[in-house]
Amino acid sequence: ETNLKVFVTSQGQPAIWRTLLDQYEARNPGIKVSIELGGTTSDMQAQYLNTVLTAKDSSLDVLMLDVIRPAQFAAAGWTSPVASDMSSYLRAYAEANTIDGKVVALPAFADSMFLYYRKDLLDKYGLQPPKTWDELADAAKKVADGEKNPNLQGLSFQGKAIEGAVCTFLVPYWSQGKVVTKDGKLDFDREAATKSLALWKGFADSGVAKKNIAEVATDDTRKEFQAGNVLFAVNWAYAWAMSQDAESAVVGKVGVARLPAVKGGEQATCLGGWEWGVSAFSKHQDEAKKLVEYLSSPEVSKYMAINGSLLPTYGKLYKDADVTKAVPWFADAQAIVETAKPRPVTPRYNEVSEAIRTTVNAVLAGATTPADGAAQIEARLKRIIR
Amino acid sequence: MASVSLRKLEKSYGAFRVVKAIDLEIMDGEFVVLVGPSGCGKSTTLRMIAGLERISGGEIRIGDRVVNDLPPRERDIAMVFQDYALYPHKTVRQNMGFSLKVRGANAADADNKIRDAAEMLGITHLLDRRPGQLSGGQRQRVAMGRAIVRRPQVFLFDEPLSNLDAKLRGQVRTEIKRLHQTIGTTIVYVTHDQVEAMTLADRIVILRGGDIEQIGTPDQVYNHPASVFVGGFVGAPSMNFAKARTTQGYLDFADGNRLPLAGLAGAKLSVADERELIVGIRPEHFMPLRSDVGLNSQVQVVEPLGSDTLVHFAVGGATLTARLPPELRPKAGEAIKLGLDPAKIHLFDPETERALQ
Amino acid sequence: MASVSLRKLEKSYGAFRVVKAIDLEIMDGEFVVLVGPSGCGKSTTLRMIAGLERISGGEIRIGDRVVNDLPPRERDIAMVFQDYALYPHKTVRQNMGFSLKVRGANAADADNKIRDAAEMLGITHLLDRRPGQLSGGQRQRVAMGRAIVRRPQVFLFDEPLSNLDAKLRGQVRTEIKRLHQTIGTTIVYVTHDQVEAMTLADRIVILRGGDIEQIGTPDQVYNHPASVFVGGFVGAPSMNFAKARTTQGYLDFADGNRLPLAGLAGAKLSVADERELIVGIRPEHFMPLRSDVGLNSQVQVVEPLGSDTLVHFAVGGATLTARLPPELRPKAGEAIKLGLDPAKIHLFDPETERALQ
Amino acid sequence: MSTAVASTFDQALSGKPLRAIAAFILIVNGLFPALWILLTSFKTEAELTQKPITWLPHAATLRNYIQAFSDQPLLTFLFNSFMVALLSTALTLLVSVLAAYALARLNLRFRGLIMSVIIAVSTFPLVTLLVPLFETMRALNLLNSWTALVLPYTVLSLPVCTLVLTSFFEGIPRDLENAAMIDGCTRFGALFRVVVPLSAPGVFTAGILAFVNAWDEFLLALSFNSNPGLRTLPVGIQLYQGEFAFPWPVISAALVVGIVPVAILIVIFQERVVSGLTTGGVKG
Amino acid sequence: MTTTSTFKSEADRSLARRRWLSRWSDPDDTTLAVMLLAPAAILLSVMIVYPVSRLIYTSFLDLSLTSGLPARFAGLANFRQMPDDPVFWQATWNTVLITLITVPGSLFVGFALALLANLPFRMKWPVRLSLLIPWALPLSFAGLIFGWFFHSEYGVVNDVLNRIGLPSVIWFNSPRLAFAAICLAIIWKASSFMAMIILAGLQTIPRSLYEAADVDGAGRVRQFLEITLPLLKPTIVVALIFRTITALQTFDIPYMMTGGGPGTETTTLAMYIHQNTVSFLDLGYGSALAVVMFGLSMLVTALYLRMIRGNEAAS
Ligand SMILES: Nc1ncnc2c1ncn2[C@@H]1O[C@H](COP(=O)(O)OP(=O)(O)OP(=O)(O)O)[C@@H](O)[C@H]1O
Ligand SMILES: Nc1ncnc2c1ncn2[C@@H]1O[C@H](COP(=O)(O)OP(=O)(O)OP(=O)(O)O)[C@@H](O)[C@H]1O
Ligand SMILES: [Mg+2]
Ligand SMILES: [Mg+2]
Repeated sequence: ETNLKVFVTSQGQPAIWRTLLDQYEARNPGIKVSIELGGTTSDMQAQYLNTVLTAKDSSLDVLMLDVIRPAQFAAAGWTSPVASDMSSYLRAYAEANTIDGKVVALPAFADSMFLYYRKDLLDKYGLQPPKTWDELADAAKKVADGEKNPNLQGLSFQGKAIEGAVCTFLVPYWSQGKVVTKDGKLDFDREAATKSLALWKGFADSGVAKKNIAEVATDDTRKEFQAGNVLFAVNWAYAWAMSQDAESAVVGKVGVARLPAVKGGEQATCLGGWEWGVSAFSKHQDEAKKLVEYLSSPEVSKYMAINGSLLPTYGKLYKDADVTKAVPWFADAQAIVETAKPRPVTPRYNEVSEAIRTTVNAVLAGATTPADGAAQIEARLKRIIR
Repeated sequence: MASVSLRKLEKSYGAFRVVKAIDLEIMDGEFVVLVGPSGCGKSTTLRMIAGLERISGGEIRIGDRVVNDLPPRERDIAMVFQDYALYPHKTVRQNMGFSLKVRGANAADADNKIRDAAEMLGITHLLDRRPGQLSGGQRQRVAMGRAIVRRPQVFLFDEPLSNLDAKLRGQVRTEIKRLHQTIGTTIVYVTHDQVEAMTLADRIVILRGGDIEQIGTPDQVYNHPASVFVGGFVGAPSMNFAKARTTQGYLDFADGNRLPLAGLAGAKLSVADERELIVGIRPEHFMPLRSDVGLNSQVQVVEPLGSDTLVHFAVGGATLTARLPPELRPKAGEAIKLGLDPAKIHLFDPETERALQ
Repeated sequence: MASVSLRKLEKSYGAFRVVKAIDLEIMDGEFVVLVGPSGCGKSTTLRMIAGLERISGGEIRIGDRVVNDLPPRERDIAMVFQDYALYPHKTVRQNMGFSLKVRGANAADADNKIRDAAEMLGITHLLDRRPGQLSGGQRQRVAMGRAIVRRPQVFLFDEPLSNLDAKLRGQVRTEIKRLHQTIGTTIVYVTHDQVEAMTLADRIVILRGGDIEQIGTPDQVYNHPASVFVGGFVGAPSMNFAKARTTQGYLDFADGNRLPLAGLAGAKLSVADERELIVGIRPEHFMPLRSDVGLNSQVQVVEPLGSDTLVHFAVGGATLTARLPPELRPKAGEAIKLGLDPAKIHLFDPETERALQ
Repeated sequence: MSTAVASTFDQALSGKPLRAIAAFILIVNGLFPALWILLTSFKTEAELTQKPITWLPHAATLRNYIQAFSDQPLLTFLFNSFMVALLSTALTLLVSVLAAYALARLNLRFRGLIMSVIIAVSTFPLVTLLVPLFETMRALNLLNSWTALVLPYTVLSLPVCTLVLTSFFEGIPRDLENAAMIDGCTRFGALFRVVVPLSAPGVFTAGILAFVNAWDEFLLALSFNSNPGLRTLPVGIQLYQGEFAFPWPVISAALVVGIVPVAILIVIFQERVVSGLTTGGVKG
Repeated sequence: MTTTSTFKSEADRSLARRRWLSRWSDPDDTTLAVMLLAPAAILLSVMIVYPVSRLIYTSFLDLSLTSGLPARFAGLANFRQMPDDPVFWQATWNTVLITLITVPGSLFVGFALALLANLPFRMKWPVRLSLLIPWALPLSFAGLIFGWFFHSEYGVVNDVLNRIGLPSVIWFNSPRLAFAAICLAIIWKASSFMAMIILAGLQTIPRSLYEAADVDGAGRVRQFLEITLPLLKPTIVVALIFRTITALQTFDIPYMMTGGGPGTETTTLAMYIHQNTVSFLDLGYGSALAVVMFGLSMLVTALYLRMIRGNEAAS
């Protein structure tokens, strides 16, 4: 009998995973799977996994990882590659999990950044969801002028030095058709970066966003939006369900759309989600790989979409009747998720992230100018990605 | 220098009244000695005068100020604490100099005063030690020194010499007396030593359970004790007491011993009176066989002190002690006849225990 | 019960020798009193016997065990500390019962012992208080009580009664004596009180600066002091000393006073000897005008003690003190003639300061 | 005149107004954040984003508490934290009392060196020791047990407790200990029956330090005890967060539940342990 | 004859047993010292010696887990890298500054609190509780709560400012204000530690010494300077040592309040170490930084210990 231990984030709805694992156990006699719950935030899990894996501990077999981590874990030699065909997954996940041609992890569920908007207010002023940031600013002004509600913000996004700020930076950057790395090499465009930073700073300065946007973290955006104080909000998928629950002030008034583009650019968004990896220190490599394949399978993805409201990692599932019946808004989500881009895939992603998020925060706080900020990011990235 | 007056001064700990509304006027420059049994409230009284103990009632005046609510440092007093209360982290010199330093005295001047006091107390060689490195008596002398370097309005001494040997005690006592005579500061002094009380005091105050039992000059207190308590308390060895009856011009003791009433100290007892009495006789007033007035008894215990011999014997159911010359050494069990001067006998009322006039 | 013997016992603090190779054999059941000036090493000696102070040299035996390296609790001693050392967090009862409890005594039994000791010391009503709520004398009695509830092999008492009044001290002294007589425990006792030393001791040990100056029975020590130091130290008021010369059968003082040599105490001085001497006279050996051998002088200070009168006067450049009956009250400045029994005069060699045989 | 002024001033300093002001400052300073958490724990999440902010909850609700207990096994967290903290406090006190006694009373030749080593131990940041400590615990086969936390917490608090106790023991008159030894105690007996009770404020302080150190610690608890049944409160409370969401009201409720036992403990101990101390033991 | 000899040998045996027992219960000073220090020594070496030596060893390795390369001995390379690392300087400077501000700050505040708490209140426990609660509030939550207090919109600090007619301040937009807020939070949290230790020290000073000083004419200030301070000195030094060490290790409060921002303006050395080891997995460099921090702490400790020893030499 083989005992496998799966590390799952507490936030990943372990109870539902458990039902799937029971099913797996039933199908594979001789395999017992137990769940080890990690902390709820990505940071806390990394904290724990880093300790355990640096110590080469073999107690965990399968790991649930934030989408930004597979590259780092693979480089550290903490995960074993899995042989798999990635073509049926959403393209971005194939990219995020393939390092140097090797598949190091398989997608568990998807996520991405959306533009949440107040359908009721846009309707009231006869506006469409904006396609560009300029449109968004105009719309915000119009609504603000009309509503005369000092508490109503035009736009809320993440300016605090958290992971979300990396996406904040990347979204307009990408929208200008630029990338951060190409074939593992740095390919940084300082001008686009300056523009991206200036865009956000401009929102703060012009009053579309709050003055204290540098203080805003993901959940602040969600809370304020949910309290009815925000017209447009940049946020992950989790905000949807919460915006529709009993405490929310905006039930039925919320729409989701793709994030706008910079003028002349294309709409882009940031990819989130979680992956399944096999611990390199697992004593049951083959069994673990098999389990991972199962957990990443369309069957499981669909089950989780229906029962756990988790975005599927397979494009086709977004149109699946069972899924759209259970979570109708997924139909709108597909287009968005499909255009999502993974954040730079590099083993030193944490350093990249650190360089970007602190600078975004500093620019929004007014401690640095967008141009200086862009230069700083470039300088630091040059040292990280050679 | 200042007078100290206590008016209806009270102190209670919870329901326990330690000092019971005492009245005491101490004149400017007077040397008052407080005596009384252990626990009678002597230290408490001193501490109230010093301002260390909140008073529960009454009034304290120093000079013409009511000081009830004044903190100790504004009362301008110096005090020797019964438990010394030396500063453990300061040297002897610093301990003694602290009050001067605090009052901003000139350093050289302070040093002189410390040196003088240390010399007087024989602790000059200890000036740089800390209290932890001193013997008990040395600590006490430092505590004493700390008080006398100052020239306060009032000195409060709480058994300042109890840990010193007789010789040193005699010396320091003389010095204190001289100090008092030169600077004339008011002094309130607690002691258990009879010699200190008798030689130093202008007046002695006898406390008993928080009450004043008698106030008087040493002479008054010794020779005219107001009560059995005072008689028994002042003087060492203590005054002897025995019950007796007056009958037909005699004092009759239960065991048949009798003394003629005539000549008894201020005895305003008429021969006809027939009453119970307490008779008080000081040990030093017994004389071996030299008077026709005498008591017959048997020696119980003999204690040779060198300078004297104490002989204990029973009369009228009580054990009496006689202080006899050292060369007399009767044996226990021997019969003894002791004379005494009738004029030296004290008489007390058996009920009130107060002296009969 | 056990003997205690100190052999070449030494104690130094750094370079400072506090106890200098003393030898002392205390017999089983003996009551030895240590006296000596403040700081001479009495407490240190007791503490070494107790095992509280590491000894710097020599040997201590209790019974027939060398206890040099034995911890205090295995020496089976009880001690009263000069500074009391009461446990501030325990009540009086717990303080007294602690040693019994530690040694696993039966609770009821312990309670009886505590009650007995408390009664003897008059602190029964204080049993539930803590040391902080007691007067100085009460604390001292608790410290005493803590020692005597036990029946150890040796009692060590360090000035156990110094904070008590004369009356109480007399009572407790008697109790200690009785205790010693009943249970016969060996006792080493430090005191400054002459009466305690004289009445309690089987032998008195006089320490001086870490050395033993004399060991002897109270009688020996008092009547045959081995040195000027002992003569001056034992007895209160102290023995008087004056320089004199022997000339032609007389003792000549510098101021012309002279005493006939004949009859002088054990005087093996031949009439022909002409030498310097120190003459020692105890205050109580002066008699007013009743002897033909006498000294003429002038009264300097008079101290009436009630039981006696102390008269200070000058002879041969020294100030002498006479203890006279209380009814004598000469005035300062008066001429005075005092007689004395030549047999009571002590003679010392002026160089060695030791008694002449 | 000047003395009169001085004495008025003095009375002001010793009298009731000062005490009232002092109490006010102390309580506001100390309790305000805790109070804020308490108030928050009765608010709804929406109320937190109201402007201007509210102090008292508009519609006080116990929902957060219900949620705190139902979402996570809060009692288990509490119990684990409590046991781990209690055990490590006991162990810390025992070990540091012994060590402190040695440092305070024995004339050790290498006293300075020993002190330095003890202090040095606490100067390494915990993060950097995490992995090797994990390996140590694994080697000792202690992972996922109370012991896995009790031991490191003890080590964590040991230096500060030892030094605090050392400075206290130095202040206890030696004669009290001497008296105990005469009364029949061994040195250990004297230590535990006299020195320790007399240093009650110090021992209490050291105990609180150790307890709180253990009560608060997060990193080791997170890494060494991954078994949910062994989670301690600080780790447990983090579980109320979502990946992004930070539900202040529920977390506040959990925090309140976490602080209350400590508060009760403190109150009990301070009344029992610290009050009994009085002076009057020795002359000096 | 026989009976006496048995008796004797029995006595001997019991004596021997007593001796053996007494060796354990009443050992000489050296043995006793060893016995007393042994538990601490064992615990410390098991729990600390191995980890610390691992740490020091690692600091000489080129060991970055993200590089995918095996560990390699690198000599002092990690240390040589520091001078060129601007974040290192910034973090070190911030750490030193935090130490310099919050150690005296918490000492003063803590001392004041302790003195206040030592006043004779009728009810002691509320005072005691308010002194202890800050200490009992987990560090990371203290950081969160203070971060929240200083929040420009929902923070109670700005609310109070508004109420007294002052404008809101965006605390975390300004490096200086953010730094000030952090220091305030640290002082708040740490002063309760100080106050606790000092209060305990205050309680052991015999009242009689104040009485004596009072009689000697010393006012409250004088008593404080001449009695309280000198007698508290050992306690204060202990508190200072540990406060300084913890200040040098400041992590949670800035981590939770500002995350080191804006930029790296409020990053501390401990945060940087944490970042390098836990986040960047550059174990070599992280360990080297830790060693530097350890050096810094030891330096400070040595200074303090000299203070203590100087004190001892004087007595
Ligand atoms: N720690 C120490 N360092 C240096 N000298 C000390 C120390 N402790 C005591 N002494 C000195 O040792 C001497 C003997 O002290 P001890 O306590 O034995 O005196 P004592 O005879 O009991 O005096 P007293 O009658 O005053 O109590 C004293 O002179 C004292 O100053
Ligand atoms: N804090 C307290 N609580 C209750 N009773 C107390 C307290 N302090 C002192 N007492 C009691 O008050 C009485 C008077 O004490 P005080 O110290 O004045 O006595 P004293 O006359 O100085 O005695 P001694 O000669 O023994 O020093 C004593 O019976 C003592 O037990
Ligand atoms: Mg008294
Ligand atoms: Mg002594």
